[in-house]
Amino acid sequence: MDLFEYQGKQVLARFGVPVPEGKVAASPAAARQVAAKLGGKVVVKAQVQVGGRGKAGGIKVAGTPDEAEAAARAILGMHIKGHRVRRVLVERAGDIVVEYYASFMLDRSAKTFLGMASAKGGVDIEEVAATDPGAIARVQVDPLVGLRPYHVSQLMWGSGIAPEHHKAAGALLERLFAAFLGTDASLVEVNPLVAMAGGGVVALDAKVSIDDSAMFRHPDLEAMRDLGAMGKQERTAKERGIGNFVKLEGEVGVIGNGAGLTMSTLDVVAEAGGRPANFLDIGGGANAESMAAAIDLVFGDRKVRTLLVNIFGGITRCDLIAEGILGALGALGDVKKKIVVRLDGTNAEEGRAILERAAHPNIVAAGTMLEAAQRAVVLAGGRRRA
Amino acid sequence: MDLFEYQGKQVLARFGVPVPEGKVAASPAAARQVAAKLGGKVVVKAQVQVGGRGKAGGIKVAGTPDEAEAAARAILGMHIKGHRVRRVLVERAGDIVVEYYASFMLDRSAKTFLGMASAKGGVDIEEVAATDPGAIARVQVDPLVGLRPYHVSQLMWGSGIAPEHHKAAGALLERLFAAFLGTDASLVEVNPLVAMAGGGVVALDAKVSIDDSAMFRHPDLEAMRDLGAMGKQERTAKERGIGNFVKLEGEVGVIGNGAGLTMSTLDVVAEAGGRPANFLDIGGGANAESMAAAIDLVFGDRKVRTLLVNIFGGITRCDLIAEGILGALGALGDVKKKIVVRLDGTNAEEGRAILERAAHPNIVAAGTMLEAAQRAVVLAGGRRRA
Amino acid sequence: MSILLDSGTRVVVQGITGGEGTFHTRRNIEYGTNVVAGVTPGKGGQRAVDGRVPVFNTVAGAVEKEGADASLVFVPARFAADSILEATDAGCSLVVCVTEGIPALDMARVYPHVRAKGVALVGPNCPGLISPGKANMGIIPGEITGPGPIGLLSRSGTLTYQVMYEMWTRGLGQSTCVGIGGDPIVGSSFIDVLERFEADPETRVVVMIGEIGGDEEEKAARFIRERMTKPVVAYIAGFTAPAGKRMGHAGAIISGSKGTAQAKKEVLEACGVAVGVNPTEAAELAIKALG
Amino acid sequence: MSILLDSGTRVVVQGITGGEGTFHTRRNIEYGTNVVAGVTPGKGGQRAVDGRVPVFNTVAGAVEKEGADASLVFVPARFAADSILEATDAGCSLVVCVTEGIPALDMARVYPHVRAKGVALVGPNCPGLISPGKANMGIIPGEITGPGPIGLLSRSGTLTYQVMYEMWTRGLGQSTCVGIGGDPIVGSSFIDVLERFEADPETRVVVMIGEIGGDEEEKAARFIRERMTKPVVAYIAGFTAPAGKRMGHAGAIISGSKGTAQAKKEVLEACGVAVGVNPTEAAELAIKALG
Repeated sequence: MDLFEYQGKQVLARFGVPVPEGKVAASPAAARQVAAKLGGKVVVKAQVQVGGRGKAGGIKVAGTPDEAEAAARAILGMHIKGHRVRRVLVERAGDIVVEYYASFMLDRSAKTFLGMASAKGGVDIEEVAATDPGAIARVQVDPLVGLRPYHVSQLMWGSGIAPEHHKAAGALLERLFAAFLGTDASLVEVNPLVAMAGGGVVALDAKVSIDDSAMFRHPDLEAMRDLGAMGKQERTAKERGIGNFVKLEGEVGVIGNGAGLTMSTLDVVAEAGGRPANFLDIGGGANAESMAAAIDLVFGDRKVRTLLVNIFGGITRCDLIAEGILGALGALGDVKKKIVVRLDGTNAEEGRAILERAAHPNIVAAGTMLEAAQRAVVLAGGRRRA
Repeated sequence: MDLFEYQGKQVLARFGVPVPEGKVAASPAAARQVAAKLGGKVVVKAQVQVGGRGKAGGIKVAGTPDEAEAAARAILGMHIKGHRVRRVLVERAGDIVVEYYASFMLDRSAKTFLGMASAKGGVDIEEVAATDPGAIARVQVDPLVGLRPYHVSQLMWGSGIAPEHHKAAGALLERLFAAFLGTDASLVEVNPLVAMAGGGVVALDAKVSIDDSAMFRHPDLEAMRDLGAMGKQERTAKERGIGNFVKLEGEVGVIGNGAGLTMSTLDVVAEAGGRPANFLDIGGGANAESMAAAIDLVFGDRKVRTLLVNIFGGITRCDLIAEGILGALGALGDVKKKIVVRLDGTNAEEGRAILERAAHPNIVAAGTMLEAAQRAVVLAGGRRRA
Repeated sequence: MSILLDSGTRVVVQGITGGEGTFHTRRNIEYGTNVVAGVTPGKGGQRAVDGRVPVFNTVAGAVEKEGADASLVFVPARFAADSILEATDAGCSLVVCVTEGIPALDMARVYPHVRAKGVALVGPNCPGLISPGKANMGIIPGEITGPGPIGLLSRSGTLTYQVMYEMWTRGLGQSTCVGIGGDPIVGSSFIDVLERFEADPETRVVVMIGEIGGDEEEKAARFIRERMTKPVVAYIAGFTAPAGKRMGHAGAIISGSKGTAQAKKEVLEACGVAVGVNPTEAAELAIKALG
Repeated sequence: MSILLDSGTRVVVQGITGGEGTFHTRRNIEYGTNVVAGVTPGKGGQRAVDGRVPVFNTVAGAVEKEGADASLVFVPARFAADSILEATDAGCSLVVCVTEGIPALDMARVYPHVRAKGVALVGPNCPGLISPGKANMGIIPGEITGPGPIGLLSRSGTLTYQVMYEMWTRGLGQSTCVGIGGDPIVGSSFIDVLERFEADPETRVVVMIGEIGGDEEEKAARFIRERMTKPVVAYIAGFTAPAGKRMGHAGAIISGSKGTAQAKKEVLEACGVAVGVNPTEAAELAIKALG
């Protein structure tokens, strides 16, 4: 789960990371109020989970509450790379001496933690990594050893951060790491980490991603989840607990069990010349109810012309899947759309027999995954490869 | 540094380990006061750093403040295995259902932490280990992994502790481990750990040894150091920072540099038929002042007839040692006792030359360690091997 | 000799008295797996799975009394990391963790300890492993495969079954099939398993099933080029996955340009690995590689 | 080839600008040791020890720029554990820590990490090691020994010098002399070093110097019986030490009956190791063992 900047800063502040004074606002009037309360020059920043908002006009400096209100009015409702701006963060503006970069993340490849720092902050760090890799200091932090003074020292001396900022920036890094551990984050990133004219360093931006598997330890973070930022179908899937759903742009609905098999199903649909309308992995142990809910969800997208159900039973029993499909069709009533069904694995013969007996006009049985994909594509209107 | 029971319990209580209500007292009157304040039945326990005080009469139950005062009067001033009782701990007595054992310690051999628990508590655990090793559950706790639920589970199920006490005893173990880490202990031992009639478990005794090297992190524990419990010479050595001193029973004083060499010197003195009066390792980097102070300390024991100084210079410079010896002899004035000196290693020739030039009547130069030991033994009155 | 697991392996099941634990242990036993013990704290002394398996309070007990040397973990996510450590310290040389949803931080702390102890950890969030005709540890359906010369390894669950099934319908069985799991941090990596297949005389061809995200496949590709003599065939899922969107388990996050299915395919092919465009073609490539 | 240290070893000194660091680095350089760098955070870019050694802010820097592969640690006790970890993670394969007084808890946390990384740690609270005629890392006086066929290992400091000196006055030098340190938790144990001496063609006889406390000597005795072909001679200090009293460093605590000098002597002799009653006899036994 990715946090918005204002949420990330709230969380980092709890662990002692210094952040600018400010508050989130959902309306121009609220932004004005925040600006008035802070007094002096403020920055109004679009809250979107995507980079490049500065270039897109999503960050504006305002000298007065009036200007802050105007800035918020201009920013709220903007679309930045497909993300609609629904909130702005209004913060006190300070005199920045220099911009640095700092982050901790889970390094999947090395199966450890990775800390990074750079004197080249305030710019796209992936670009720095590509053009000037030596400007980024990296240290692997063994999860059992934890962040130690020598890690911080290596990040400070290796990054080119000015020695006069080592103490403050080092302390910030220690707190940032505490936040990383304490929130079960997969990433905490501060870019830019700025040194201010008055002395001291501040996290001027914050990107925090929380491990979804650890949410049971963090009800406070779960409460920050912004379902409003999701699409309607995604939200429904999340709220009703219908597996893992991602909206796509095509007309062939896809339901599979297991992420890998479902991804592979998308691929064979594309290979057959169709375009998948969605990714929906109903997970292990799916049953009649969850199957019915999944079908309901996919057909909620009017662009869907055909549904492809691709199940390889392991824990999941194919007979229950078959019953779920029939149940869903009964509940949906007068559906014209066809469902291509391919069942294999645990209780596949029973499942196929159930469907055969039902002889439902909307159900098309397929013997293999490839055949199923081809049929679904044809039923959805044939090859559309651009 | 070993803590007294009452100190150990104070420390464990800070980490949430349940201990009986009580207070230390240095006089019968004070013991009476504590008993009166606690009300009801109390236990009066001798505070000595040695086992077997129960059998020696150092633990008495008292039903009234009068009885408590009488018990304290009987116990204070007792000698238990050579330790004089200077304080008693007066604690509320409870109804004990069963006695268990629990400890965490540094396992030098395995270079890790060792946790132990047993349903056979309240008795000498070394005896249990010898006669019924299966009654003691042991788990190694990797210092980087720390104490985890499975360790506690193994200690509970492996020890024979009754399942109805697992939860409370397990929680106590977790806190005991926190105390072990938090105090840089080399040992925390609770024997007995008792289950009470009213439910709950309590640490009825506590043995805590703190790593002297970690004392810089624990000024609060350093303040608990009881110099009064040491011998006079030991206390002087500690207070004046004169290396590592241990009082022994013989007549040949020994000063060496380095623990191994000094131990070896004791051995060769014994081999030559003498009895060492002390162990004094003046450590690396000894100089004229520390040498003079060391000689002063050893001659403080009237039983010492001769002093053997055995120095192998590494960091230590033998010329400074020679100057220290001459300086000490000058300051001590009219000393009749001889000092046998053997110098080798860094600046040994300079050191020997200094002594030769001084030609002090009390100084006897020896060429080798064995020769030095033989001379010292002869000068102290010859072979005394029993 | 199969890799990691064979009929001699003495398996203890952690969480054996839970619903999943009982169900899959029964299936594993019926397959022929030598399940010698189960562990559920507080149920020591009982017998589980229709009275067939003695239950212990601790893995140490199961190791001591029944000589267990491999553990299969069905414990709920918030306790599973602890269970892996317990099995490791009790002396199991193989630990298979099926559990899904273990926090990555927990696994990050488990991994270096397990590795230092030299234990082969498979998973978590994996279907387990099967040496067809010998033993099955986990949830892979045993009936869709049989013994044969193919070593199969995969980050995925059901997709693995699909590939096994594609092979089996063509008469092709496996020496061992290992689902390494799709979580951000898993125990055995592709390389760890490839190394074992290379050394395994029963394995003639290796089939590797990858997916988008991470760089496991790229690292494996270089390992194959430099260190393997046996032919390796691959299949990668996720060509149609949109960049930056999450697809199910955490192993499937695209991070920039690296980690795409296309990038993985290119690296694999550059290292001499034939990559099928779908599971069917992957199975057919494996047959071809057998010659 | 000596064990652990020879003239090719590229040494970085951590804490080089401190008093002890400067003093002993100078002595080590004068002995011929290849000291390529020093580390003191904040003094990177300067030169230490009479301008002879470039100083870096981090060990990683010294490794990168000067190819350091071994670190000698003279850092104060409260920072020394961190320094050992830093050298380990920077890629040094040998770390020698002279520092005395490091909390045991810190070392308990350092040891498993260092071990998992395969680094040879000598110390802490040790005099270091010397391969006479080649290189000297630490505080052992180089002038009391010379090259020869004896491998020497010891838990003690000055007692080691005593034994070296006893040998050298008899014309006997060493291949390498390793002071493993007397703290409760040290990196390399007797067994680790014995294993290297056994494999070292320059070493013909091994002399081991132990003392009361712990069970290092007993474990070493069993290792010698089972795994060593070269003769081993021992000396144990502390026969006269009273039970239960502490004698200097923490390595010298008697724990009950086990750990006494007498018990150690008996186990060693039962395992075929000749034990001298004093340093002189130990040296003479070594000459005899050379044949």
